[in-house]
Amino acid sequence: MMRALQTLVMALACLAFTGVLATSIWTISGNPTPVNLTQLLTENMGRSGVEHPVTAVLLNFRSYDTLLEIGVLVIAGIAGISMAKTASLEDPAMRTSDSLLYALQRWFVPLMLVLAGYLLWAGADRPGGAFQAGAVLAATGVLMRLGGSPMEFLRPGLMLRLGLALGFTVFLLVAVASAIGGDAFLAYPPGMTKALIVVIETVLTLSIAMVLLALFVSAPVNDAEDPEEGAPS
Amino acid sequence: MTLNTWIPVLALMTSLIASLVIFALPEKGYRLRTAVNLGAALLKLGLVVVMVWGVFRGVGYGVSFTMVPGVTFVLKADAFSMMFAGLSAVLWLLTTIYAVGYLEDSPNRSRFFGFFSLCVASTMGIALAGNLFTFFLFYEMLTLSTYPLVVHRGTEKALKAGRTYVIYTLTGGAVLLLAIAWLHGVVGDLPFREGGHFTGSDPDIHRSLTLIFILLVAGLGVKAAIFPLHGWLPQAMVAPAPVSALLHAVAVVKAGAFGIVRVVHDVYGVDASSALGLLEPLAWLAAFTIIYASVRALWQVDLKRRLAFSTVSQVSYIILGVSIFGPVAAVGGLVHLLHQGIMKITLFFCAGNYAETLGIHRIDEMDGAGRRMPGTSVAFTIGAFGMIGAPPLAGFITKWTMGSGALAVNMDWVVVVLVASSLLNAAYFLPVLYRLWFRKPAAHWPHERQWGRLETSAWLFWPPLLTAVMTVMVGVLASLPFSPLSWAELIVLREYSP
Amino acid sequence: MTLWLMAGLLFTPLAWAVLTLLMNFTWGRLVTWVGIVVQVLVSLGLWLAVSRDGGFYYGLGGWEAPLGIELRVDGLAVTFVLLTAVVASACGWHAGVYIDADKPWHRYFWPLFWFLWSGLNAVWLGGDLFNLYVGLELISLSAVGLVALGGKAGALRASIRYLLAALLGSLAYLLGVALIYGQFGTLSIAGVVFWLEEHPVPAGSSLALALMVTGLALKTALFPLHRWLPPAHGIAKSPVSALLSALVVKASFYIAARLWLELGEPLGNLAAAQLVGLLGSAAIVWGSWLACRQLELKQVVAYSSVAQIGYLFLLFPLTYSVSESVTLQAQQGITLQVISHALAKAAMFLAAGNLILSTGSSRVDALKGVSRFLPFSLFSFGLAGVSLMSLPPSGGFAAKWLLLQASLGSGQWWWVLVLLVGGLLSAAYVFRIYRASFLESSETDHFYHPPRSLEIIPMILALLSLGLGLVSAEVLSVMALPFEEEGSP
Amino acid sequence: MTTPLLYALAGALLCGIGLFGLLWLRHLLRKLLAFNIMGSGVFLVMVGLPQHQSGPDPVPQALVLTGIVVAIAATALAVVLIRRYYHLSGMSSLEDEPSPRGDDPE
Repeated sequence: MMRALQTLVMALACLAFTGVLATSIWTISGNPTPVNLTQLLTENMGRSGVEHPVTAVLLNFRSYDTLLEIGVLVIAGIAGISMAKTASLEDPAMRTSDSLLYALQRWFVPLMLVLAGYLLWAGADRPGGAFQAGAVLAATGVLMRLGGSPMEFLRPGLMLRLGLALGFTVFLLVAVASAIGGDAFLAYPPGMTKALIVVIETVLTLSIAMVLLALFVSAPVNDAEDPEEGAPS
Repeated sequence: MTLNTWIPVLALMTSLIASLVIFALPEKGYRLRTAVNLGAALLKLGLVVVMVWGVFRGVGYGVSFTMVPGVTFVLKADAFSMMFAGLSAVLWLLTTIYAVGYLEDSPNRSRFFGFFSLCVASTMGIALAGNLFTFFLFYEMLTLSTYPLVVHRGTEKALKAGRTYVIYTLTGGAVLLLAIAWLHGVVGDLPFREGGHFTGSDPDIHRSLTLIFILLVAGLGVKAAIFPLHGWLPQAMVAPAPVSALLHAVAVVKAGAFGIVRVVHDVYGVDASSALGLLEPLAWLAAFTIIYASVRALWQVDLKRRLAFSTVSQVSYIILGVSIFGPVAAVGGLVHLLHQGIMKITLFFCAGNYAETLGIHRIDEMDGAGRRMPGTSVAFTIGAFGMIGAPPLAGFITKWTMGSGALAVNMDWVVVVLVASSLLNAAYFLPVLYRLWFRKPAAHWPHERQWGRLETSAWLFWPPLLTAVMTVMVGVLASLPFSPLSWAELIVLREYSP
Repeated sequence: MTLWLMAGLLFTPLAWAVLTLLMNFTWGRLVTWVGIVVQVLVSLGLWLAVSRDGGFYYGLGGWEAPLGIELRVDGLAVTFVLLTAVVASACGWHAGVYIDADKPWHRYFWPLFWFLWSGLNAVWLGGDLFNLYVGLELISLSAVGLVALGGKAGALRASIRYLLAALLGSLAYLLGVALIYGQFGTLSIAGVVFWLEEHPVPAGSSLALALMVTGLALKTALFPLHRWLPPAHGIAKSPVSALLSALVVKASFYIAARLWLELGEPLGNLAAAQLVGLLGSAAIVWGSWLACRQLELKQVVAYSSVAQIGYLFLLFPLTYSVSESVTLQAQQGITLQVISHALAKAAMFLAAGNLILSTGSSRVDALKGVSRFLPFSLFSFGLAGVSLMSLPPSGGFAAKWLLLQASLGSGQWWWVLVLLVGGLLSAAYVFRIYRASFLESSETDHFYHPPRSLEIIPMILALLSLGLGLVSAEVLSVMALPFEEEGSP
Repeated sequence: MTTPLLYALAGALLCGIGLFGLLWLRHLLRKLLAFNIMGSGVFLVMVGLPQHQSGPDPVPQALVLTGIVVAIAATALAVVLIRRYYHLSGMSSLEDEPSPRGDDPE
């Protein structure tokens, strides 16, 4: 009875919320926006170093967002591997010996690798970019993992951590390089914008894939634990 | 930045730094701790003497800076602050000596003396505060630094008393803060000034001023133990004797009384307070407290509790004195700040001696103690007679001045109160004295300790005798310059003719 | 010079996060200590630079708003940057000694710590609504990671609860950002304010502010959305608890306050302002009451955070349609409250950690009889308590004084009662701890004295919080600096 | 009514559904899914609303891309936490926890 009442109240509250939100959206959609960012963006595209506006926003105009966002991803990776089994990643339960999966893997893995490369390359002038490519790359890894490839490099060790940090580090070094030269943080040196963005995108692809894969792999947990403060250990 | 700006700061710092040093000292560093304690107390006494001389000649001591936007932190020495500072400096020295003997071999002495010094630093700050904001700062610091002293013994009873104490004083502090903040909102930052600020003030704010005055007195009245806010004081008697002595004679109750005098004299001004019709009710309240607490004291069987109710009664003399609109009565009230301090500390020292040497806590155990401890008992007797108001002791000066002051402004009922209170004082002190001197001692004392040649430890023996001598001296030599009475006359002169 | 300082401020924590990720705990500690020195120097330098020359906008990547992201470097922001540097370095120093270096997963403490720091700086300086969202997520995720680090089921439950609350809060905030962008076409707070100054308020955008403030209130643990906080702050390791209580909850509050001060007047309304104040008051009462009833030392401190956070939300009613001087007083009071609570609470958690280490128990009554061992940390705890009770001369007192003035000045006398009662209630739980420690007991016969460095850190923080009241006029004067509206330096 | 506006309104609906799920469901994984639904709703509003007014706008698209990555990170972290919690305590919801007050005998 209580639960039903609770449900009803919650449902009504959420319904009301939806209603208010929709009304607000409807009202706002009738107002003109005072700032036309799209136009500003188009005017500055020439200085952005890439042709595709989304990529320009992500890696140039609002690159600080992207830098921090990779940070968020790395944090998730760190928190994930901090709970992983350190001894071995081999979890027999995760292995399958399905022949269909095996066949699928043989066909798909190369294809997916190519796709990832394409997405990365496409990012410069059409939809695509590091995230999409990284996600596909990670999916490839997941497939291989499910198919039973050991993937020793994912063991929480220096290699994994280097991989996690690689993209972020390169991005950060580029960001600070121009600042040392007296320009703003995250500014690209003139003339090198395009090259640097490509480099960043490439390493980011690798790192993003690595983080996602590490999070997938770190699902088995270690049993060792800290005693709580003050508890007898 | 001349020396004159620094002297008040130094006077404050001596005990503050002493406190920090003592906290840092190991528990076993007995000699060093005593040396630091006494050294700081002497140094402070010296600084206060310098300032008293300076204030007498009209030198301005003071320092101020903006603390929070809109409010300044002011330390300033004027005649009234020197009265309180002098009292606290002298009695700190004596109480320290006494406490060293009293707490010999007991645990947690570093903690005790650390907070003890902190408490004196707060008292010093209260004395030297130049506006209500600064006063409040040290007033709350006093609450915090006395709590560990009240609960020092760490027994359930002590902790319970500590809780009562904290509830009373912090609530009082909150009310006081409200009043100060409100006053600040109405008229801004007011430095203490002889003659006050509100003579001829805008009638629009009179209602606020009246309410604020009530809140101020309520907030300060907790520490001054005005009826019905006195409940914490008898309970706080579980504290060690030096603490009771300090709490009752110097620090806490006097801080409250001092604050009320400050508000009446130096914030509102006697003229304005009287014009607002605030003094008369205050006088009635004080008079009621005097009688009520004296009656309560009659029924106490515990010596320290009887003394505690006596304190409640005696502190209200100060408030009664300032709330009579006339210079002579004000002198009587102010001088009692010192007189009561000296007399009451004598009595508490003696009570502590009886407890520490013979294990006596209750009055019916005191039979014949005068023969076993003649020195202490003589001091006790002088203190008690002083309280009763026997000439030529300190209490007599107070009551005489106050009575003639009341007659001068046609408040004859005050004299009735004074006489009644003296009779009650006699009624609760004389039986004690009778037991002390004229009853036969019991077969053995509850818990006796031996200390060689003297009747008790030398640390415990001399302080009460000294304060008893002072009780006699301030009475006999009241007309000399720099006696409490002359000093109080100086204060009142500056107040009534600013 | 200022440019380099800015770059250093942004670069150092992120770079150190990467560096320490590649090391084990012991090396990470060493490197972190070096990084702390660098970061403190940079923060101090920036603070000095701003207090000398005034604030400025810093366009990242050389792009100006609205196209790029601009950081707003003003007196308030650099003060908080400096505060973060002080508190975080204290916690980092403490953690280096406190945390067990032998557990392999503790190596991840350092990168999370540095990411947290960078997120905090991003929030203090942020002038872009979406960038603030990313900063908030950076903080939340690293904070959750720190709470969960190596924990048992209890810690995990607390961190999951924390994560879900933080995520929901972020989403509500992001939804508000989406509406703002839909309405104004820009993400720069300054841009929105600039436009609103000259135009009538468009219909339908109040919801955006309401959503953002609600989301941030959830992340700040405003009553009744506070349930996630005590378990998370209570169960984390003490240096982590200190970071969370001192800084992390302040980050979301800071954004909410900034939004309210900039957009509250056009987009808010009186009822909402009063409601938020009312919830803050309820938090003060309810949090203090629960703090009085906790049996575990750190839970007391955690519930005290719930109560102290309540004070912060009095900013909303005290700055809505009141005179300029009252607004200023309220802002100054709240700023002091944030700073002094950050210092005092960090001191308290670190001291509580030491006491737990010493007595071997996390319960309040384990303090019985320890006073004879002269526990230094108990003293620090007590001093920090003075600030929480907002007794003079602490920063908490100065804050309370200003808030009292603001309430009286605006005629909203009911907050005066809240402030006074709140002070007494906090005294109730602080004195409960004092009381426990003064109780004499002959049973307590052993007491482990932690290393000196562990004991000194909370003392420094407590003294800072206590002394803040004496210098509050100077501290606040930096915040009132002229702000250079045009362009970058 | 344009298509982007429809997206935005659908987003509002998704927000409501997600919120309900987040509050009402008990199983942690379901809560997490509800969070993702709500997140998608927010992203839809974010992209739909501005595009209704001024045509294709790459800025919100980029923002949403960033938002998605952040959401992925958060979701992944949550899954790791939930799994470990399940592993250690055998519970998959927060409901049957001991009372948050400190006085339980734990």
